Amino acid sequence: MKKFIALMLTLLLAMTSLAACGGGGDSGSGGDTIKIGVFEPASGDNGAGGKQETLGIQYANEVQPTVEIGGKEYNVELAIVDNESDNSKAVTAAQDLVSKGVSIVLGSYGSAVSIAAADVFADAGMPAIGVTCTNPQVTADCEQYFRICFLDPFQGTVLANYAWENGMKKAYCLSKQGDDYSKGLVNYFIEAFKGLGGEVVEEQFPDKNSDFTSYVANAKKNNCDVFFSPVSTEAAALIIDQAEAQSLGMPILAGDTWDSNVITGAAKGKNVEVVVTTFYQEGGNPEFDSGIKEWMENNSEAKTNNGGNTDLAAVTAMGYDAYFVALEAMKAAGSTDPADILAALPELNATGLVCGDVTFNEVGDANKTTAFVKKCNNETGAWEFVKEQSAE
Amino acid sequence: MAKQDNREVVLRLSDITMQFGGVVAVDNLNLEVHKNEIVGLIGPNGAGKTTAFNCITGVYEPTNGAVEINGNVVIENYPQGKMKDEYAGKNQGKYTKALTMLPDKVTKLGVARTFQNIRLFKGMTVLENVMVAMHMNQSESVFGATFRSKKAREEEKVMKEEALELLKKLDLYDNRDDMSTSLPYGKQRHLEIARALATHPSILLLDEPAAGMNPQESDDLMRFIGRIRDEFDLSILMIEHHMQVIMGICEHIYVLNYGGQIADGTPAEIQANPAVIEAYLGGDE
Amino acid sequence: MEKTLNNKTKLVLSIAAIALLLILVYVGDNTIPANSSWKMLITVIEKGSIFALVAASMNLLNGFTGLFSLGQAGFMLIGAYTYAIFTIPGKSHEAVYQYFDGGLIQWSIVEILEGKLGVFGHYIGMFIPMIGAGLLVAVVAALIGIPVLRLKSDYLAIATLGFAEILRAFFQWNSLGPITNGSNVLRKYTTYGNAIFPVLVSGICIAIIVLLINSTYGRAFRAIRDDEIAAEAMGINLFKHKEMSFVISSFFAGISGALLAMFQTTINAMPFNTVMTYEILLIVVIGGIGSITGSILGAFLFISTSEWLLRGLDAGKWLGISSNLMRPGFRKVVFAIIIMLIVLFYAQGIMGSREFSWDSFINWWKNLPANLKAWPAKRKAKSTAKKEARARKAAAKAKAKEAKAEGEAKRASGEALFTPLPTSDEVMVFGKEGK
Amino acid sequence: MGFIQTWLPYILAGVAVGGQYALIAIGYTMVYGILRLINFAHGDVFMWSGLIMVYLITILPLWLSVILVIIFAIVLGTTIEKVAYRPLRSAPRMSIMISAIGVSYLLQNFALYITGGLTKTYPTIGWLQRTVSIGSATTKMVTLVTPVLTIVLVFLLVMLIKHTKIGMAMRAVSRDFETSSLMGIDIDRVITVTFVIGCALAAIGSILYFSNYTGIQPMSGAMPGLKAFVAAVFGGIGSVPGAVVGAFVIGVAENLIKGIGWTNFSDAFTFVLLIIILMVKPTGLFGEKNIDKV
Repeated sequence: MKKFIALMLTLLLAMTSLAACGGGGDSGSGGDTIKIGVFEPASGDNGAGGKQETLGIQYANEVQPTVEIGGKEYNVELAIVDNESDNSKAVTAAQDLVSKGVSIVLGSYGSAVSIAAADVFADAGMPAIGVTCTNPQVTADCEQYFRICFLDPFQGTVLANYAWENGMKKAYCLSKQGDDYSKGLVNYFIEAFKGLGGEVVEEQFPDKNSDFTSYVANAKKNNCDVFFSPVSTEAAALIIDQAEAQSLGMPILAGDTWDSNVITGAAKGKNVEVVVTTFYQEGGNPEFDSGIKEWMENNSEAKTNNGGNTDLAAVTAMGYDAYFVALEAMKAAGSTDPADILAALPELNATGLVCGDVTFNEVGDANKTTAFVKKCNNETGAWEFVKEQSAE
Repeated sequence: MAKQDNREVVLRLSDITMQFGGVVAVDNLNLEVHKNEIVGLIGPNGAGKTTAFNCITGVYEPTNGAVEINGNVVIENYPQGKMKDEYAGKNQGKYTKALTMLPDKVTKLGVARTFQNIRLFKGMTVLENVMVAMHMNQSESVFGATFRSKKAREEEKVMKEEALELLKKLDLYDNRDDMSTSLPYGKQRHLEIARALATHPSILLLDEPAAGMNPQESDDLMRFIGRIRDEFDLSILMIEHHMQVIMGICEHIYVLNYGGQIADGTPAEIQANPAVIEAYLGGDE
Repeated sequence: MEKTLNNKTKLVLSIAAIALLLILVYVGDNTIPANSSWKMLITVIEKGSIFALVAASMNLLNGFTGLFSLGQAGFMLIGAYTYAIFTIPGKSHEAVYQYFDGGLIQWSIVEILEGKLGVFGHYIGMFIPMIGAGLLVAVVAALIGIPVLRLKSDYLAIATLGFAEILRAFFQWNSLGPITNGSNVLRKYTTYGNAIFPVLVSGICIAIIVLLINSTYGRAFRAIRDDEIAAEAMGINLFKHKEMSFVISSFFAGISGALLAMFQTTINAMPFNTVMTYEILLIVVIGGIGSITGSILGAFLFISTSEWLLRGLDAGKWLGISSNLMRPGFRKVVFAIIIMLIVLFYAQGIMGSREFSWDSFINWWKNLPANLKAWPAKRKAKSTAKKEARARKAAAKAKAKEAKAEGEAKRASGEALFTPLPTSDEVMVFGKEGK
Repeated sequence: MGFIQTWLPYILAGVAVGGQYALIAIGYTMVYGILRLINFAHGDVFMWSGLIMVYLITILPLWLSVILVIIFAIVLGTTIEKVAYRPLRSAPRMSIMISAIGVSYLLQNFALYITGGLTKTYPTIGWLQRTVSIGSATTKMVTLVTPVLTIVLVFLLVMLIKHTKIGMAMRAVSRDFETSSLMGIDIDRVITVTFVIGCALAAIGSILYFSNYTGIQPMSGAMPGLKAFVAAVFGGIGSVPGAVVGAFVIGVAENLIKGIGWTNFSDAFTFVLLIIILMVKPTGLFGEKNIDKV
């Protein structure tokens, strides 16, 4: 037994030193490589979305694997870490990225983990760019955090406006217990919808729940006009399925997370109306669309991570943009040092992106004033553009 | 058949009945142990001897009957609930609030026991096994004990000294730091008794202390039991199959068969009792 | 070869070792730049020490009192929330409780005391809610314990698991939003500045647990673990002592919850689920059920491997080995397999039920060269012994087969092998009902 | 009439999910009855059956897939028993439970690895997912099929336990493990058969459950598993009809609670029920007294 302990301890020591030396060597000899940290969930509740967002970043890296900073050509390497959609794992995951010597961090899908990691990035002076974390708290008190997407208050208002303008007077709002994203968006929606004179029924479902029968029945029982449920895509597919089974008879409205091929896949061939607001309109940039589709077609792992087909999710496009924003920031800074990049970010004006140009306001949020409203075509299983909607 | 004895009664069972569903494990047992007396409880396998012990020590709640320890009625039950319908004994139909005791309370009243299938604390040393039994007499709170208050340290010291003293008396001193499970069988029996004595009992219940011993060892055990009775001022009730031990040491013997009490008396009386002989020899159904 | 040191030397050695460790952690956290790999080591030490505490508290229950409780994550949840709620600075309430108009509690203990007592008040202000978190958890545990501790092993496990889930639902309940912020994260509360804080607090708490285990009450707990019936017969009040162990264990789980909250800088109720309890349990198992040293080692081993050293397994490259198998999730599969191997083949974990002591450490160190030298020979002996055992087993198997064949033959010839079982109503086993 | 109209959807959903819990609960109750072990991995066997179906149906015809899924569940369950539980049979209770938790952890993580954490959509099986209307409620066909199929299967199982030799052996082993082995009953065989039955029912349960709730991810088995276990405790552990009744009660109650609007506590309710039953009647509705020998 003692031998075993000895063995374990030596093994541990050896591994520690190996990993430490290995890591140390990398960061020390930066050389011609620059690292971009990808802080995304690959497991847990938001694993699916996180993977799709990572795909965009990976594709962007494939398209543009080098960057010229201060007259010198650097290879860009991605350091991807899984934050497991879990606040308690996010801190070590974030620290792991910082320790690997990355110059800037992208992510995460899901606001809670981003908020959790914000302090680590702040301590390290590490610039971070939120891709699709829409909770205002992410950037609110963290000077290191920027983001390229719109915010929940904005999105909630947009959704409420859309619902009200289309004659929906009573909304059924369903969020996931313990999930600050869906709860936050529901809160802003309710605020805006009530402000317009609407009526609201609000409920939550516990995590790990896959039986949405009663929630759909509750919406019917309350004679609602719209089913607002901006939850994760896992739950979304189940909700759509139940809505079909019970002939829900009202449109389902959701936020950016639902702009995913999981949803179109679930809604295809069903008599359920799904409407979402999103960052990106497929077809807006044909070159990007065909390029990434071809890439996924030739990369089986990427295709699997995208859910088995090559239909685009908005978060993938956003991930793609985030990568280029990061490159722009480095170019503007003329340095690979996180502190310099951080200094360059507020003044950045990134153009040529697929989801529109990005400039940051004083909080670090992107100046975006419109969202795209899309509707799922039940026959083709593709998104159809409805309109651009603003918060006014 | 009340016995003639002027010594004070320290343990009295009246009409103890223990029913499990339809099975009557102990049926109307009446038994008395006097001060400093050694009483034997014998009977064929399954006669209900250990069940009787469990009724005394509060492990089981007897269906009917009372247990009196040192003048305190600690258990007094009348048939209740479903048992009421099935029970056809003395207190049928009578009902008062049942009075029952948890095993630890019974121990605090001065009744200590050993077990038929040795139940030592396996993860502890011999010394710790004995010291555990002294825990209940400790007055320091868990807080004080954790932070080693002066009182706690003193109590611990006294406890340890006393435990070592006890181990010396029971010939276990040299094994004090061994794990209890590593002791030879005979010494494990001794340790069980040492542990029981550490609770400062006035009544000791021994459940087959001589099980698995050869004649020489049981002879030693007999003397040993006599010695601790005198040394610790005990009254002893013991279950035993070794007739040699029982007849050699007990002053009074109760005989059980199929839960029922078939005889009691001095060793000589029991040896001559035809019902007992029948139970032991002729009991071929 | 056995040599024992006197107590004074041991004490000096221990104090020196602990002081050295604390200084290293303190200086390390202050000087190591954030982008160095060694910083990750500090992070692992922080989290490891927090999990060492909660693992030790679970070990007090599972390993030393024999109560199979799976409620630890729930208790950490209460501890974390209690600490966080009372230390969010007044000006941050508006931002944190953004959906609940700044929440119900508008003050922070840290701020109040800092205003009155300065820096000293700051630390007192951190300790009060931390201890308060422990005490609140202890009260909750005491209430839960009254019904639950009367249950037997596996029912107890499932009932405590159930309570932890109920607690989680409760803390996420929207109606409690003004206090718990409902489903949203709590943040901006006061956290520690240096990694020495969790190490020190965990160290003190674990020391207290060790003192308890070695006290007469600890002995009573172990007696209950070894044999409840015998323990009761020794005058130990089962319920009282189980409740005591449960409450004390929960107190420390609460403290570790508060520390975890500080470590994470944000908390929400979601991660405090059964998976977290399982992970704590696995730490205890890896370290050895019944060994506090084991729990500490297990915690550092678990945290360092799962959240740092094995990460490469997910990224496709680890220690220079790269493979197509290494996709996200591979790390956890490897980890789960290692755990199963430990459970099945090293059931006693790293330490079994032994504890660290200077004597055994020095002896181990002294004997190390000799042991290493003797290792090949020993291995050889072991392998031959194994071979023999295998041969014996094979022989026994053959024999059993023969016996079976004989029995079959008997049955074929119509002989009765055993009398049939009586029907269910007549079977009765004596025993007591769960009291 | 109004009452029925309002509550029919909930009751239908409850009965359906109850039947699905019942099929899982039988595995728990039988294993617990014999080994005194909460087989934490049972819910994950259920999840894996669903997952395997997703992969099989893409290459094989439906009838063959169904058969293979059931066989897979049986093989998985019995393998778990052989590898993770049998070697520990003489070890303390806690060790086996830890082993069960470890297996569950492994199965979940392996599923995570295989699926990449993505939700897999369950295939459409025959007419099970077709929509039907009953009075005021619209629901899936599977909702109606589940209770009927459950009751038929349970009836067959009870017959098996009551009237066959292996059934008698099972009853004997669950009464007294040691004595039965002394009586010459092949304990290993009885345990294997128990796992075979439990896992086969879990596989059937998975087909019904996932036809109703069509997303599968690594944690999909955890909650139904826990609820099924609570159902088994509620009905009296070791009693097959008890587990079924318990499962229906939990299924219906859970949906009614959601219907009232206490959605936050629909899962917590299950545990509240568990704790209440353990306090008030630890042997459950139909359970027999659990006896310890001193």
